[in-house]
Amino acid sequence: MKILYFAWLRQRTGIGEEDVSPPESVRDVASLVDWLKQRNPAFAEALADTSTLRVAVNQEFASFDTALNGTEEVALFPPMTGG
Amino acid sequence: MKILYFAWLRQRTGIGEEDVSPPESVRDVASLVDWLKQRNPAFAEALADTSTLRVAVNQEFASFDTALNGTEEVALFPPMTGG
Amino acid sequence: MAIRVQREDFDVGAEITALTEGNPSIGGVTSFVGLVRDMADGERTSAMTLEHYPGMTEKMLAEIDAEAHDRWPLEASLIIHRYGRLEAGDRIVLVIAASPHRDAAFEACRFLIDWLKTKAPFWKLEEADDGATRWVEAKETDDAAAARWETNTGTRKAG
Amino acid sequence: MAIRVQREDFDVGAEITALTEGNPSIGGVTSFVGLVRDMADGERTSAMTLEHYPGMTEKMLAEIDAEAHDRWPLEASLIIHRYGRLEAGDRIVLVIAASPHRDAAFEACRFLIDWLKTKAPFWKLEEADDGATRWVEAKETDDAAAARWETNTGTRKAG
Repeated sequence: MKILYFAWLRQRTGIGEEDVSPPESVRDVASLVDWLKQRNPAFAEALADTSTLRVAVNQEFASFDTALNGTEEVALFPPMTGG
Repeated sequence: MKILYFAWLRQRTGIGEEDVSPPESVRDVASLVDWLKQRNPAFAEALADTSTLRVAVNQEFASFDTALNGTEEVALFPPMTGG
Repeated sequence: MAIRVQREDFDVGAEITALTEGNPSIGGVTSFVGLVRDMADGERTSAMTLEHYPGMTEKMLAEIDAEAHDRWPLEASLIIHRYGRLEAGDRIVLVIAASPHRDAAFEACRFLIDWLKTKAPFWKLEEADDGATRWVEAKETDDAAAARWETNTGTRKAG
Repeated sequence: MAIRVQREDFDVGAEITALTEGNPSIGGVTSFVGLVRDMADGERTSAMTLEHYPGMTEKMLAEIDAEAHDRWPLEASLIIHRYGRLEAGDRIVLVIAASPHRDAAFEACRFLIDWLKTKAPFWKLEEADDGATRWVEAKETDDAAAARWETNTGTRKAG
């Protein structure tokens, strides 16, 4: 599964993109985020406030209860500020 | 007094601009138009339907009861269609 | 803050650049270009001639422009209106409004084009393919569009 | 009907001409250009870097554009959004909507810019004069502007 981080999430995690193989218990976005957080303190901190977190699964906006099968491209980012 | 005619008023009267010296009885736009009409049939016809007539006095929109002192530039034209 | 009434065509990009260059407090620029359509009111037209009232045109456009600056926080604005004979596809009018914020830029630009359609002394003579000409009639929809911008200032009655 | 996400600057006049040339059924073209301001939220900024999500950006802009064409009778449209480092006064974004009628051109253009502010995956990192950087926070006013365009389709409840 490919995970992308943008804006201050990329800066705080120190990673723009990574390939991960989460355990089978990770079946939706919420459990993926929980799993990413417990890996190290930088991720735990960056992903602490889920109210400011936006998610896209396979380049479509998604929510925390969006189901995952382990093969998706998941992107985590703050609210967008383009235009 | 300088009178200007635009669009189909110019075409129907056959005149774009003329200098006139109306009698003293012409004290407002309404009496000016009446006076212009009685001069010849082309004007009588062109100015017959006053509901489609718009007026400017000294390059400001005016109405039929706008007073005149005989020195103004008066323009008569149909509703505008620019833009 | 600038008004031009001219026969010549204009360059939209160059005008926007000239208006915004050197003013980094501008965040948004809205522009509108009006073009001669080949079809008007269901009639096929090949060209038109725009007649105007020299002197009054510039005066009215300047008044409309000043009103836009009174109503919105504009950093710059431009109105160019052409006259003379124009063919289908030709540019007729350009309105640009520049502001720190996009809301003001959009509203002022639309106000300017809506308002000049009813307040600027221009008249269109359309030519059909067969050479027949007809004066374009004022549209009620244009009056309605302009009326949206009317304020209640001074019309309120006492009592 | 065209989307471009690029580092390079763009030429507004050339884009409007390219979009309208050879289509005399277009009567009005509204365009919006967003520029880097030297002042944002009361802070003096000298530059910014726009980060985006390659792939998803193009996809979202194409979806927004398709929705504008569903809603309004557009003859042509264009969205160009830049990314990378931009300085005060630089152009960021261009939106053009062309239609037979000016109402549709204005509304579609504003819909596109309002909507892409909340739907297109871009993030701005501002640089202050002293070199300090900060991520721009999403504005509630932008959400409100986008929300105006939400239709009630599908949200009505039975009973």
